[in-house]
Amino acid sequence: MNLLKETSHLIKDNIRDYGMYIALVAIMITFNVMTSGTFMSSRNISNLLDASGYIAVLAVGMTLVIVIRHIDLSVGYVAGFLGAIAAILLMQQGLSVWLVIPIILVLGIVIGLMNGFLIAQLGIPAFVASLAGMLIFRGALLQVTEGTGTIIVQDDIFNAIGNGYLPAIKYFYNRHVLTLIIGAVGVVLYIFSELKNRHDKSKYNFDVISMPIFLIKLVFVSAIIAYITWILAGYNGISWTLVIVLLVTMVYHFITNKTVLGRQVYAVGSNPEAAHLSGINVKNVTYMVMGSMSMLAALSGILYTSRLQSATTTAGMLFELDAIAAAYVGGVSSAGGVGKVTGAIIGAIVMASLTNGMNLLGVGISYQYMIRGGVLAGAVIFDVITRKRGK
Amino acid sequence: MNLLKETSHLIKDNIRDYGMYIALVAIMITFNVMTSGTFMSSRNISNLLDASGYIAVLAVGMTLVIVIRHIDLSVGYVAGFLGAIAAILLMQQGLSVWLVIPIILVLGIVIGLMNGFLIAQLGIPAFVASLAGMLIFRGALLQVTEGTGTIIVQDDIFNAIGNGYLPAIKYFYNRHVLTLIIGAVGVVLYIFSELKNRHDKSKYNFDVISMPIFLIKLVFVSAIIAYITWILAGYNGISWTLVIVLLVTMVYHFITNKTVLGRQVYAVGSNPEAAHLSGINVKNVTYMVMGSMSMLAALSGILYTSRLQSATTTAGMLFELDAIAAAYVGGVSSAGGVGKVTGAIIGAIVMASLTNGMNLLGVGISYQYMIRGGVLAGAVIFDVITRKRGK
Amino acid sequence: SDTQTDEGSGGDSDEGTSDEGSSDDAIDVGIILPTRDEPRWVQDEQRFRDAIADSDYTTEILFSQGSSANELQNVETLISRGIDVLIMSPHDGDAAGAAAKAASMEGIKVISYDRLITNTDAVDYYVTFDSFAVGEAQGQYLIDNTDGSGIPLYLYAGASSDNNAFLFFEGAWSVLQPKIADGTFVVANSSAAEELSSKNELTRDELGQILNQVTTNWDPNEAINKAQTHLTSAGAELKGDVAVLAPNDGTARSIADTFSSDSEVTSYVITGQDAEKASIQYIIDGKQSMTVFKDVRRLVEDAMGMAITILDGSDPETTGSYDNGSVDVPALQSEVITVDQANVEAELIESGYYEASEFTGLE
Amino acid sequence: MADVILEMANITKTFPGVKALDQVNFQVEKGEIHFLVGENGAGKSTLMKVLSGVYPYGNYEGDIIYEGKVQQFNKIQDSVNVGIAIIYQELALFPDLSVYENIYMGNEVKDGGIINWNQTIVKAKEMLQKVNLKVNPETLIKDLGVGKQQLVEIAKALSKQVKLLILDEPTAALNEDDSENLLELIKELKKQGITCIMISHKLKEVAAIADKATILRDGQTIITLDAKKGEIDEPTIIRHMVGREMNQIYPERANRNIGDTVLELINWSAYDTQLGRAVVKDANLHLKRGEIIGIAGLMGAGRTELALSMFGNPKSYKLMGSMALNGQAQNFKHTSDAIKAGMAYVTEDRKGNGLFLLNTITKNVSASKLSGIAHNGIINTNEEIKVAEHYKNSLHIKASSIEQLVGKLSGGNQQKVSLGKWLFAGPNILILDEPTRGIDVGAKFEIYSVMNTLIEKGMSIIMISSELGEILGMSDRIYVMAEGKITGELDRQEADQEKVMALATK
Ligand SMILES: Nc1ncnc2c1ncn2[C@@H]1O[C@H](COP(=O)(O)OP(=O)(O)OP(=O)(O)O)[C@@H](O)[C@H]1O
Ligand SMILES: Nc1ncnc2c1ncn2[C@@H]1O[C@H](COP(=O)(O)OP(=O)(O)OP(=O)(O)O)[C@@H](O)[C@H]1O
Ligand SMILES: [Mg+2]
Ligand SMILES: [Mg+2]
Repeated sequence: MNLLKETSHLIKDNIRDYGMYIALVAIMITFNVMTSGTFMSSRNISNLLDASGYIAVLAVGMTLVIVIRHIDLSVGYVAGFLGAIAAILLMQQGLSVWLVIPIILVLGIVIGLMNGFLIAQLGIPAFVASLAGMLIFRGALLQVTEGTGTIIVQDDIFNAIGNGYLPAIKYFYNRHVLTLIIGAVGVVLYIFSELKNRHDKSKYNFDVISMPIFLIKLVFVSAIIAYITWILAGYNGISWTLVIVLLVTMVYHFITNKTVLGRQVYAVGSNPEAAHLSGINVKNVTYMVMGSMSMLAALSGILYTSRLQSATTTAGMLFELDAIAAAYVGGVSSAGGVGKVTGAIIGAIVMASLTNGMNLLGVGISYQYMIRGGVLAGAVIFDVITRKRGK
Repeated sequence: MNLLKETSHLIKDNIRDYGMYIALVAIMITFNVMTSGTFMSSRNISNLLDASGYIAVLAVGMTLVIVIRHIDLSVGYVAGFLGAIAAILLMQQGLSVWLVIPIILVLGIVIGLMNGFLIAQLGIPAFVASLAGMLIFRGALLQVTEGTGTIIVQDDIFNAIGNGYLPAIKYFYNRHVLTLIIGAVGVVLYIFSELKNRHDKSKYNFDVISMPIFLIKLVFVSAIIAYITWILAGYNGISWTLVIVLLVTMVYHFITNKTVLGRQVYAVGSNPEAAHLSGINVKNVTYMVMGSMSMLAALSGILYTSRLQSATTTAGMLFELDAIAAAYVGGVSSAGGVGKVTGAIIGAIVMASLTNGMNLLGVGISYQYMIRGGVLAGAVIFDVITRKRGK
Repeated sequence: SDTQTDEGSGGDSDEGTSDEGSSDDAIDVGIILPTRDEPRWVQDEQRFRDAIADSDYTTEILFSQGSSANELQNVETLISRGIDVLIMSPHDGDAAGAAAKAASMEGIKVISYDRLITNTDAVDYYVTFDSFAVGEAQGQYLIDNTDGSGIPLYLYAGASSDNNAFLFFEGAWSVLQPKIADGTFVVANSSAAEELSSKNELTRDELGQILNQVTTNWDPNEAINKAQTHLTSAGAELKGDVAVLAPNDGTARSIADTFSSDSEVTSYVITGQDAEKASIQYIIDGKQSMTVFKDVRRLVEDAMGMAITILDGSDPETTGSYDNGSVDVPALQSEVITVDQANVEAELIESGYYEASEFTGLE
Repeated sequence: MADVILEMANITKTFPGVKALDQVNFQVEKGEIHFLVGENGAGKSTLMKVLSGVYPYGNYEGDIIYEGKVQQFNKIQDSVNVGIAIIYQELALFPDLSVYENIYMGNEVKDGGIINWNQTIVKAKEMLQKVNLKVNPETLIKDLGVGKQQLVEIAKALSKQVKLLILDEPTAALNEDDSENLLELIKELKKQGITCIMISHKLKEVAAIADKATILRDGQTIITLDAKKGEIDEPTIIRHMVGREMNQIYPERANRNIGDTVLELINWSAYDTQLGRAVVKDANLHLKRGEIIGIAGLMGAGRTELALSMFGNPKSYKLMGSMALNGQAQNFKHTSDAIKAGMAYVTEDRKGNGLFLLNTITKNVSASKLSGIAHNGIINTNEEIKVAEHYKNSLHIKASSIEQLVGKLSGGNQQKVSLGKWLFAGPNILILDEPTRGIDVGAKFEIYSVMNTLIEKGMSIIMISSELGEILGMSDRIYVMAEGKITGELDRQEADQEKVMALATK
C-alpha cells in the first residue's frame, strides 16, 4: 500500500508546515461542536475573517521583519497614528479618499525607511529603535487627536473598506452569486495552475508526486475553497477587507517565492555574512523590509479606522504584540531565514478564531488571555521541537 | 598641565560610562532652572526617587537578562499578579507581612525558573516565551482580582515599604538627622574604600591615577553623596523604597563585579560558545538570570502595591517597556556582554526625571511620550556610535 | 504620633524651599484627570482653565494616563508646586487613596471630582454626577422607549478592570432587573446575567461574572467583535426590535453600527454616555438613541467654585453626602440629563455646549 | 608575451593590529593558471578579498588594473559584473536553502525580476554535472558535508559569466579523486579561455598544473615563478615561502623524556545528531606524558570533532567507546568536568569560540579557572591582575596593557591570550587545534617554544594542524585522520609529507 506510505512520508516531511493547518482545523471543529454549529455559520466566519484583517496584514509584514532577524514594536501606534491622519485628511481637509489612501501608504513607507535608517545605517538594535518609535508615535497620535478626540469618518467609500462587501449582483437560493462565481473561478485557476505546474515539472522530467496523491490533493483543496466561498456566499459574501487581505497575501507570497528580492530577504535572514559575500546589499534589503512593514502598518491603520468608522485616541495599542504572536504561531523563526507569508495569515486566523470562539462560548476575558498565551507558547514549542527533530 | 591631559584622557576612555551621568546632571540642572528650583527641592527629589523605585529594580534584572542576550516581556504582569497575590495573602488570608514577602519572592523565583526552562532547556526564543507569559499573567491578574476588584491593603508595615521613611530620631535645623548621619557614614566608607583600593594597587605596584586627580575624584563624589543626603534630609529623609533600591543595587553590583557568578554571566553574554568551552554551564547561568529577573519582578510588585496601598486590576501594564527603556538608556547592549547594574539605575532615574520634570513644567502628555521616545533613541545612538568609535 | 511631627516639620521645611524656590510660580489649585485618551477629559482641561481664568488664582492640570502610579506621582508633583486645593478625578477610586492621603497630610483640601476616592478619610468634598444614576438613566431609557414584552436585551459594560464600569452597570441593573424578572426583557447575550436575573442587589463577585462576559474594555473594536458574535449566536427570536445597554458613546457607536448592519434587527434602542460630539451626530442621524449628558461645564464650575471658596477661606455648600467606605464625604451633585433626538438641540446646542455648525442635519 | 588581464599594484591593507598586505604587486596574464602560495596568514585571502571588492575601494591603498582599466569596486557585485568570480575560503552558503537556490543566489535565472525555478533547477543540474557533484539539487546545504559544499561553491562561481575565476583553497576539503577532478575541470576552463587564480597549500598540485606561482610572505610579494622557465618545484616554493631553512622554524627540543600513558581512546566514535552522521569513527589513540602528538588531516576530516568529543562533548554528540585518563575511565558530563580532570582545549577558531573579544586580556585569561582567583566565590581582582600580568610577560603578549580589549589585538597575540587562558587552568593534557592558523612566523616560533617548555615540564600536548610543516616539525608521533577515521599512525622518524598526505586522502 505505497499510496499510504507516500502520504505518511509527505506528512512527516512537511509536519511543520501542515501542523499549523491541522491545528486550525482542530480548533475550528472543536468550537463548531461546542457552539453546536454557530462557529462555522456563514455570518460568524465572515465576521471572524473581517475581525482579523488589520492584524493579518501586520503579521505578513512582521514575518519578513523577523525573517531578517529584526523586530518592529512601533507598528501598532504607527497604524493608529496614520489611521488618525487618514481621518483628518478625509474629514478636516476634505481630501478625496482616492488621494488619502495613497498618501497614507506613502507616509507609512517613509516612516519605515526611517526605522531602516536607524537599524541598517546606524546599527541600532531593532528592538530599541522600534521601542522608541512606539513612544514617539503614541505621542503623535495623542497630539493629532487632542483637539477633536475621536474623529468620526463619514465617507462611504472609506468606510466600505472595513464594513462593505462585494456587490451580490443577484441571489440564488439566497446565496451571494458573485461570491459563488469568484469561488468557482478560484477553483478553476487553482486546478489549472497545479496541472500546468505538474506538466512543466514532468516536461523537465523532475519527479512529481504520484497521480492518486495528486488527485486527492486537487480535490481536497478545491473542496476547501468551494466550501469557504459557499459559506461566505450564505451571508453578505466577500468583504472588501477580505479582498484586501487576500491581495496582500498573494502579492507577498509571490514576491517572497518568485522574485529576486524575495530570495535576497531569505538569504539575508539565513546568513547575512554569506549574503554580503554573494553580492547582496544587506542594507537595502533591510530598508525594503522595514519600509514594507510600515506600509502594511499604514494599511492596517486604514482598515482599522474604516472598521470603526472613526479614528480613536488609543487606536493601535498592542497591535504589535498580536501581530508578532500571529507571526510566531504561523511558524516564523527568530533564528532567521525561516517563515512563510501564508503561515502568518493562518497564525492570525488561529488567534482570531480563539477570541471569536471563546466570545461565542462566553468565556471570561481573564481565561481568554491565559488560553491565548498558552496557545502561543504551545505553537512555538511544537515548532522548535519539530525543527530540532527535522535535522 | 598634564593634569588636564590625564583628565581628558580619562574622560575619552570612559565617555560611554560617564556620558549617562553627564546627561543626568544636564537634565537635572535644566529642569531645575526651568522650574526655578522646584525640581531640586527636597520633596521633589525624594518623590522622584520613590516614583522610580519599582521600575529601577526591574531595570536591574532586565540589564542582566539583556546582557545574556535574552529579553523578558512578562515582568510587568508578573509584578502585577504577584502584587495582587501579596494583597490577597495579607488581607484575605490574613498572613503576616513577614511571611507574605518571602512567599512572594519565592513565587517570583519559581516563575523565573519556568521561563528559564522554556528558554534554556527547550530553546524557545526568550521574546516569544515571555510574550506568552505576559498574556498568561495578565489573565491571571484579572482572574484573581475579578471577584474583588482593587484590593485595598491596610497593613501599616507593608504600606510603609512604599510610603514610609526611616525614622528621623531628631531634627537639626529641620534636617532629618538619621539621614545626615547615614550620608556622613556613606562618605567616610567611600573615602576609606577608595584609599584602601589605591593602597592595594600600589602594593602590587600597578599604576594608579595621579594624586591630584585622585583627590579631585574623592572630593567630587563625596560632595555628591553629601549633597543628595542633605537634600533628602530636608524632607522626610530616606524612604524605605530608596533603602530597598540601594540594597538591590549594591548586592547586584557586588555580584556582577566581584563574584564568579557575575563573571560567568558576562562571559555567557559576550560569547556563549566560548563560555561553554571554558567550562561555564550556560544553562545554569540562564536559569539564574531569569530567576533573579522574576524575583525582582516580585519585589517590584510588592513596591508598587505598597506604594498604592492597594492592588489594582491593571497593575504591571507596560512596566516591562519602561524597564527595558531604562536598561538601554543605562547603556546595556543587546549584542550581549555589555551593561552595568549602576547604569540601569541611572537609566531609570533619567526616565523618571524626564517625566517628573515635564510634569512640573506642565508639558502635555503627548509631547512627554515623544520626548521620552526621542531620549531613548538618542541614548542608544550615542551608545552605539561611541562603541563603534571605541573599536 | 511622631509620624505626624515628621510630616509637619517636613512640611515646614518645604515651605522654606518652595518659598525661596518657586514663590513666583506657586500653584493654588492642582487638578488631576484620569487620561487624555478620552475626549471628555481633554475638554475638561480647557474648561478648568477658563473657570479659574477670571479669579486671581492659578492652576496646573496633570493626566494620569490610566495608571494609579502616575496619579500618585502627579499628586506629589503638584504638592511640590505648593498647591492648597487638589481637585482629583481618580483613575481607580480605591487605589487613589494613597495619593489623597499624601495630599491631605500636607493640609491640602482634596476635592474628589466626578469619581469618588474610596476607602480613605482623606477626601474633603465630592463633586459628582452620580455614576449609579447614570446607569439608572440608561436602564430607565430602555424601559421607557420599548413596549411589549419579551424584548431581547443586549448588555454591554466597560472594562472589567475599571470600578466605574461596575457602578454604571450596577445602576442599570437595579432598574432593568425587575423588568427582566417579569419577562419584559429577555437577556440575549449573557448566561451569567440570565442566572442572576432574579437578584436585584448583586455582589461585586456576581457583577464581575456578568462583566467578564460582556466587557468591551471601553474599546470600540472589542465592542464590535462582541456585538458581532452575540448577533451571530442569537436566534431570530432574539432579533427584531431590540434594546441595547451600551456603557458609553464610543462603544455605543460601534455597537449601533453592528446592529444596524443586521437585516434581522428591525429596530434597536441603544444607550450611551458622555455626549461626545461624534455621538451627538449619531443621535441627530438616529443611529444612536440616547446619551447620558453630564454637563461637565456645570461640574467644572461647581468644582472650581468650591476650590475658590476654600481658597477664600470659607466653607463651600454641599447638597448631600456619600459614604466612600471609610467616611461620609459631603457632596455637591449635578444632575445628569438624558439626551435624545427630542431634546438634543435644547440641551446641547442652545445651551452652547456645542456649536450647531459642528453637526450636519440640524435645520 | 600574452596580454595582462589583471595587475594589482602596491596593494596595502591593514587590519587593526595587523598589516595583512604590504605593497603587494601581482600580475596575471590572460588564460593562465596562476597560483598564490604562502603560509597561513601570508595575506593570500586578503589580497583576493581586495580584488573581489569585499574590502571596497578606498579600504586599501594601491591600484587594481583589470583588462587595462583601473577598477574601483565598491561592492562585490561590481567585480562580478566585470566577470570576476571568487570562491571564498570560508564557504559563503545558505544552510537553510537548497543547492539550486544557493548556486543561483545573487545571479538568479529570471525573466524581469521573476524567477523561473524550473529553469533554475535544470541549469543547476548542468552546473552540478560540470563539477561532478551527484546530489539532488533540492537538497538543503546544511545536509551536505563541507566537501560537497565546496563543490557547490564552485558550481555557483561557474554559473556566473566568469573571465577570471579565483579559488581560495578549493581542494582543501576534497579527497584525492575530487581534487584530481577539480584540477582537470580547471584545465578545461583554461582551454575555454578562463583565467584562474588558485590559492593552495598543496604544493603537489601547484607543481602539477601551475603556469605561474606568486609567493607571498608576511603580506609581501617575494617572487613570481614561471613554469615555462621550469622554476616551479616544491623545494623552490618552500624555500621562498618560509624564507629560511626548515629546521630554523621549529625550535629544537632539549630532551625528550616520554613518560607513561596519560590518555587513551578505545573504539571512540562520535555521532552528530544535528548533521545526522558520525564525525568520529572508531578512533584508537593514546598520549604519553611529556609527548606531543600531531593530528593531521584535511579540513573536514573530523579532528576538531574528535577534540570536542574528548573535551566534555560540548556539541553533545552521541559517544561510543571508552576514554581513560591515567588509567581511569572517564565520562565527562560537561566541559567543566574535562577541565577539572586536567584537560584544556585551545580552539581552532579563536575569534569565534575561543575568546571574549569585548573583554580585556585580564578577564579572558582568568575565564577558564575563575576559582583560581576567587575565594569562596568572591573574586580578588588584584590576584587576577597579577595572573594576567604574569602571562602577558611570560608569553610576550604585545599589548598596550592587560586592560586592552582582546578584540583589538593582532591574530598572533590573540592566540597567545587564548593559550595563556588555558595555561592558567593548569592542565596536564593540552589540546591545540590549529595553534598557528593565520598568525605570523615570529609568533609561530614563540608558540612552538612555549609548547616545548610545557612538555619539558611534563605536560602532554595534542596538536591538531592542517600545516604539514608544523606537524612534521613538532610531533613525536603523528595520527592522520580522514573522514572521521584515524587512517594511520606515524613515528616522527618515518613521517614525511607524502606519507601523511597519502593517509589524509585515504
Ligand atoms: N577580518 C580581519 N580582521 C583582522 N585581521 C585579519 C582579518 N582577516 C585577516 N586578518 C589577518 O591578516 C593576515 C592575513 O590573513 P589571510 O586570511 O589573508 O591569510 P592567508 O594567507 O589567507 O592564510 P590562510 O592560508 O590560513 O588562509 C593574518 O594575519 C590575519 O590574522
Ligand atoms: N558548517 C558545517 N556544516 C556542515 N558540516 C560541517 C560543517 N563544519 C564541519 N562540518 C563537518 O564536520 C566534520 C568535521 O569538520 P571540521 O572542519 O571541523 O573538521 P576538521 O578536521 O577540524 O577540519 P579543520 O581542518 O577545519 O579543523 C566534517 O565531516 C565536515 O563535513
Ligand atoms: Mg586564506
Ligand atoms: Mg577543525
